Amino acid sequence: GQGSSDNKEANGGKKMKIGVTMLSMQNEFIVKVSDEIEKKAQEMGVELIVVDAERSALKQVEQVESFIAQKVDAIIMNPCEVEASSPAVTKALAAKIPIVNVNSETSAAPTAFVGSDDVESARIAMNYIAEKLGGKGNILMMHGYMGQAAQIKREQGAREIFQKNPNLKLLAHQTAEWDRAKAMSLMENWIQSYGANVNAVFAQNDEMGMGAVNALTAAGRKDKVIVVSIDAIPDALQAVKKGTLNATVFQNAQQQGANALETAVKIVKGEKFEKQTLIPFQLVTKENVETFLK
Amino acid sequence: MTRQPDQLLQVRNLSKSFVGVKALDQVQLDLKKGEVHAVMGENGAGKSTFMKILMGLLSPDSGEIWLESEILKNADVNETLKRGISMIHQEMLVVPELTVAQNIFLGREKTNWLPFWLDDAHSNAQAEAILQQMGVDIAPTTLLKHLSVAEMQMVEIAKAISNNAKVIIMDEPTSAISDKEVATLFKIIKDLKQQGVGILYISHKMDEIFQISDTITVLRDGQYIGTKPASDLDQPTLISMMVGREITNLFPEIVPSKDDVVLSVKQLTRQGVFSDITFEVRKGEVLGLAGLMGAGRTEVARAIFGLDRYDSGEIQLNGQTVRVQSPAEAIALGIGYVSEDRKGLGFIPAMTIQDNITLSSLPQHAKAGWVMTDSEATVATRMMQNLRIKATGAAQKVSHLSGGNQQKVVIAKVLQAAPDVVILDEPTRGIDIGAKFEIYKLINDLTAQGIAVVMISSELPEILGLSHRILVLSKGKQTALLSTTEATQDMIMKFAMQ
Amino acid sequence: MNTILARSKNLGQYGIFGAFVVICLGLAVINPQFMTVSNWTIIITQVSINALLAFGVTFVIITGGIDLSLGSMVAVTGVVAASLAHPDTYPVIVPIGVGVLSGVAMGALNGLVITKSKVPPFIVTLGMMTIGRGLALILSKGRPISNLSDSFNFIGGGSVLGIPFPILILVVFFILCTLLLKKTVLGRYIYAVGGNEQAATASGIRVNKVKMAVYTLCGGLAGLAGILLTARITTGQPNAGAGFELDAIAAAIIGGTSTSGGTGTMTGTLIGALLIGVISNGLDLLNVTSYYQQVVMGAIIIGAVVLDSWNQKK
Amino acid sequence: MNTILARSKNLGQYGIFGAFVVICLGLAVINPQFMTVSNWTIIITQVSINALLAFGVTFVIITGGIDLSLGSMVAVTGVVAASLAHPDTYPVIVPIGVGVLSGVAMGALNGLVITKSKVPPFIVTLGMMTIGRGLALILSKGRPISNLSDSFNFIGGGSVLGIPFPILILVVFFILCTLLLKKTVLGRYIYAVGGNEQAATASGIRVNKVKMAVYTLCGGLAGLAGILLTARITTGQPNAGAGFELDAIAAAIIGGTSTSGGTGTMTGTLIGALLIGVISNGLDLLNVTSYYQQVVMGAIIIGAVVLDSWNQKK
Ligand SMILES: Nc1ncnc2c1ncn2[C@@H]1O[C@H](COP(=O)(O)OP(=O)(O)OP(=O)(O)O)[C@@H](O)[C@H]1O
Ligand SMILES: Nc1ncnc2c1ncn2[C@@H]1O[C@H](COP(=O)(O)OP(=O)(O)OP(=O)(O)O)[C@@H](O)[C@H]1O
Ligand SMILES: [Mg+2]
Ligand SMILES: [Mg+2]
Repeated sequence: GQGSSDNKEANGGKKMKIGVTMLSMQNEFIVKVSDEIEKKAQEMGVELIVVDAERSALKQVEQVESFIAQKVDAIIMNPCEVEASSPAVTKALAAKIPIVNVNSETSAAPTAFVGSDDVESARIAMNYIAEKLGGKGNILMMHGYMGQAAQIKREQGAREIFQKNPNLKLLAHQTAEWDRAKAMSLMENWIQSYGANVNAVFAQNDEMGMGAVNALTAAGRKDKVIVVSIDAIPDALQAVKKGTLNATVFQNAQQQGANALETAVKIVKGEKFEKQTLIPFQLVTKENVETFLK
Repeated sequence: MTRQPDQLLQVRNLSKSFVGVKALDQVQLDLKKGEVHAVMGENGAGKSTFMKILMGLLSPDSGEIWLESEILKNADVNETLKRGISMIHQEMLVVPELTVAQNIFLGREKTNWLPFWLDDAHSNAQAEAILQQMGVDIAPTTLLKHLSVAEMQMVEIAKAISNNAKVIIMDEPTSAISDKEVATLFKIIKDLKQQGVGILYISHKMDEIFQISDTITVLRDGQYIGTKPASDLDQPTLISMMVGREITNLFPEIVPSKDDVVLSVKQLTRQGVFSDITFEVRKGEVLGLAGLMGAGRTEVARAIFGLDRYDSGEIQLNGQTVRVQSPAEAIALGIGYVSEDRKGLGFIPAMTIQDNITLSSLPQHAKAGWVMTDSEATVATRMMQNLRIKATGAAQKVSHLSGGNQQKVVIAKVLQAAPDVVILDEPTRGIDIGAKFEIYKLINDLTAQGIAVVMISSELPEILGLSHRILVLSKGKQTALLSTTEATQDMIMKFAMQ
Repeated sequence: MNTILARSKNLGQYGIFGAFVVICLGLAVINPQFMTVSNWTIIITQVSINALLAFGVTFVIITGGIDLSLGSMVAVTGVVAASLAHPDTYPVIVPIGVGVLSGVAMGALNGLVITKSKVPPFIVTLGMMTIGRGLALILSKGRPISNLSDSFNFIGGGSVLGIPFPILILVVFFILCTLLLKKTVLGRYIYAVGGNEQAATASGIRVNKVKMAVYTLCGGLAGLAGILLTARITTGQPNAGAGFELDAIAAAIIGGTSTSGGTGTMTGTLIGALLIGVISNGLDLLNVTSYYQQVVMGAIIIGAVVLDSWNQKK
Repeated sequence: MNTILARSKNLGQYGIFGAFVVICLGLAVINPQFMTVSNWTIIITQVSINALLAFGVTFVIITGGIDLSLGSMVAVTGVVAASLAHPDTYPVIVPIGVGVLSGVAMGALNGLVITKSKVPPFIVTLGMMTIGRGLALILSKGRPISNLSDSFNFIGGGSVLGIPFPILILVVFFILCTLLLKKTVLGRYIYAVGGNEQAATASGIRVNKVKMAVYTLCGGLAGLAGILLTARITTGQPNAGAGFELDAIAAAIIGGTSTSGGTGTMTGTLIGALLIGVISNGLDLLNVTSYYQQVVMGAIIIGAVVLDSWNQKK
């Protein structure tokens, strides 16, 4: 692809201004991506406007509208939803402002995309479980907030692995809304009804994974149940190191953030840029956790 | 059932029970066209319950109600109103946030050619006409919440009589208004009679009953006692029918007061409400505060009690100048106030009689913040006996009491705080004759104990019968300070209208 | 000039107007971008959804009730409308009609339970909030419904004579709701029921019917808001609208509607909704960092209402 | 036996008790696992946080107020406590004390604004909800604070004589709150203020002081709940507690506390909280799919209160 070079002249000697809207600044991983964007921006001398969409696609669309009205040079969006955040892309492109999606996708094609595919992260996590259990066993799955893009995609990835391993049985699945306390209560209740039958728990994020670990440890069952989750937040890495959490999936916030900003700057300056940058996930287990614990 | 053709309303064997109370037991009533029929009875006799059933606000357990030739069965208010019954409620049922005109026409709004489109101009004009005809000077666009209790009462009256009803129920319509307005109401009643309207009239003011009623029905503890033409009855007979015993000499003898001034008010002024009010009350003295509706008596009381601020002037208590900022301070200083607005300022409906009675004096019944229920119970039971509060027990909720008994609970509460001076604002409002007698005795007891009493009342006989001296207010200014020996009803009225 | 002054004085009665003007002027001084036509077009478009919900809940609050199920009703109606709004299926009136009707049905159900059972509105509508969220997920199988027709999306994104369609809807319904509340018998009854339910009953008003009406109306407006939202994000999103109820109730109360019932105006509510929208827009324009945004947002809203209450005392 | 019957009859006055028993029996029949000691230990432990919040907000609602900032107070106090609870720093009393005090401070601020400015509690505490959330994020820089000392985590995960510590805290505070409400002068005043504020004023009660007391108390209990939550999940989470306020208020109202003030009991609130906990536990035990869980949850809560209101009519 190629960016337009109009903005460069229009900008004259002024600092380049980029609007950034993030999915949720209450999510540790997203905060990290945002921090990396800011770090890079400082390095490159770019002025940023960072706003929090608080998980609302509507709010996100409105924020992009506002960026357009402010005539920013480019927009970086960490989409809340695949479909519902798409109008933001369309509107930005219609206003001839380049837009870079970071971390996750929208159905409308942006100027560029930097991130990873959530489906893949769940595949990695579930594959680990399948491997550990020898393709046979009873599994519980904790969903994120129902209907959100990340929940849908992570469920999709997990279900693919279930399909490939007919002897893996999904005992039960419920939402714990990405929340550690809710996950802990849910796990406690599950221990009551499924007790000794459970072989593994797949939680769609680390917060919930940690909640499950807490409940299992308190019930004295942790050593009999494998728990795997996604995101590789510091708490989860510590837990993997201690061996309480069996594995997590690392998503590279540093690369996603830095790369997104670099791409946006390239576009504005009219330089050549990658239309799609996929940053791979990595499985984190006790064996390799040290490399992530910097 | 045998029905006479000229009867407007016939009630047969009406009964109604609440939990623990038989409020009405086999009650009968016949109301003719153009008749004023008084329903009499002590507080809690069941009068309001009876009227609410007629109105469709409560459903009876058994019995029949005939309106002309039709039986009223399971009729709700909407239907009874349409069939031609309307009611002035004892506990003022108004919407404070709506205007006078909107309240008067509530439920039967004036509309233009679209049946749902309001025509406020029309209803304002109509309301204005009605109020003018009643001689009441209130703008139809005033919000109800800005009216005094008395003015609200006049609006309620206007609402009931503007309905073109065949039967109008008046449940204590005069308890909150002064003689001038009572006269207006009676004139209206006469006109209504002439038009063939039947009126059910409830009041605890005896002289009113004999002045306007044609027939009197008496209830006692929910029992039907009897019906007689008013001309066949005199006051003592009626009272003994109601009370079941005789009461003579309503007002106890006035004992001379002491010389020590308890409360002294100097040139108290609240801009636009009252100005230069100056009086003193001595130990054991009753100072009567007379005046017409809107004279500002309540406002003066509220200012002294710390409910409203005042702009200038001075209040002295036992020789000390005080600046009362809140009722809490007033009570601590020894001032007690029984409000005329019983429902608004008097009691906590959801609490028990006992909890209400001790509310202003709770620290006396507590150790280190801990309530001693036994001490409360003793006091509550004693007060209930002293004031003859009719209830199933001290644990009954005040919201379930009859109006008069609620008033007694409020008085008990104020007295419990052991004040040096009590301001009683319409203390016998809605109180039956027997209880009135008890409250008069109580006022006498208070003065005997050396308590100073300021009594605001719109009933001149009460003012004359109990006060040592009488202060008359008119339009926020004091116009006379009379001694009881020289004062007469006419004199007071003259100063009140000045 | 005089009439403008007089009129703005008149507006002063609508609670928060003074504070609103002060905040707008402040923002205009700090950031010249704020007072542009394009920015205000954005603000009002953004406010339209919350305002519609707030109008509905204003009726409810005036009767002394509350509706916590607004956000879920938005989700359900959005999902229902979206599932009927694919291109080349039904004419656009079908998703709109059925969407609004599903809001009406949920509102009526709220009203029915509240009037028949005497269960507090807080519990009934809180229950409906949970039920509605579940329904939206069931109906959509937990997935966003996209690929909607252009004519449907026009509701959220189109313009007529340069005015965005949501603003037109907002204006129309503001006028309709104001007229209903101020000029019709039902409006009068709504005030009466909230002002003194006993008095309303004693005046022959069928209180339950009035309550049914307001909850149903509120549901219908939520349905409309749901359609607007869906068209705006061109997707029926089962998790949309979470927390909208609090914003809508806040707009009503900021605008002077009392939770104890009996008072409130649509103008006040509109200003309340605009105030929230303006603050949120302003904080984004000034690039206040997101954590501090929340602190400042909360503080300004409280501050504005405090200012207003002082103002009214005078 | 007789006394047990008499006592359970007495409990009947606490709103929802009958419906609660019916639901428990139903669950016991469907799933034998439900009536085990271990399951009830879990239910009550899970309920403890919501119950503490609900006790606090019961005081507030009885005075006729509301507190929407509970969830945010939980987050702030949790973050504050966690940041002081790392191993080998301060003795465990410090994070507990400072945590509770930060709740007290926020509650007192709510009370102060409400009493001084006459702004409706709904707006003040809604503002505080936003402010608190922002504060929690600022204090924690948006990241969970973990690595807490074992003695601190004991509060959430430890047991004394086989009884989980949260249950002990629940029991102690249930007794304290009941005594405060029923046996002290302040408790009486709380009822009076909610029952008729004007009459309370005229009876010499300093209404503002009473309101200050309840909001402060509510903040303190929220602080405690925040510490309990933090110790339970062994992390200070800035986004913890979102939506807790609605659950707590629901528990109080289900238990018979009226939003118009003047009535309510701690026993009722406790049963309300248990009811919510039992339904949530039961739905998990029965493995109801998550979309339907929400529908069933909402329906059962409404149903229980409807049942109760019919019961009371008789
Ligand atoms: N809702 C209720 N619940 C229980 N008891 C009630 C209720 N309403 C009235 N009562 C009782 O019914 C009896 C009759 O009350 P009612 O109000 O009819 O008396 P009344 O004759 O109008 O008295 P008053 O002259 O004081 O107005 C009283 O004992 C009262 O306590
Ligand atoms: N809240 C208010 N707002 C405006 N005016 C008020 C308000 N309260 C009272 N007033 C006015 O103040 C005046 C005096 O009040 P009020 O009628 O209570 O005096 P009063 O002498 O006690 O008379 P009453 O015989 O009614 O007790 C009245 O004209 C009334 O309309
Ligand atoms: Mg009566
Ligand atoms: Mg008066």
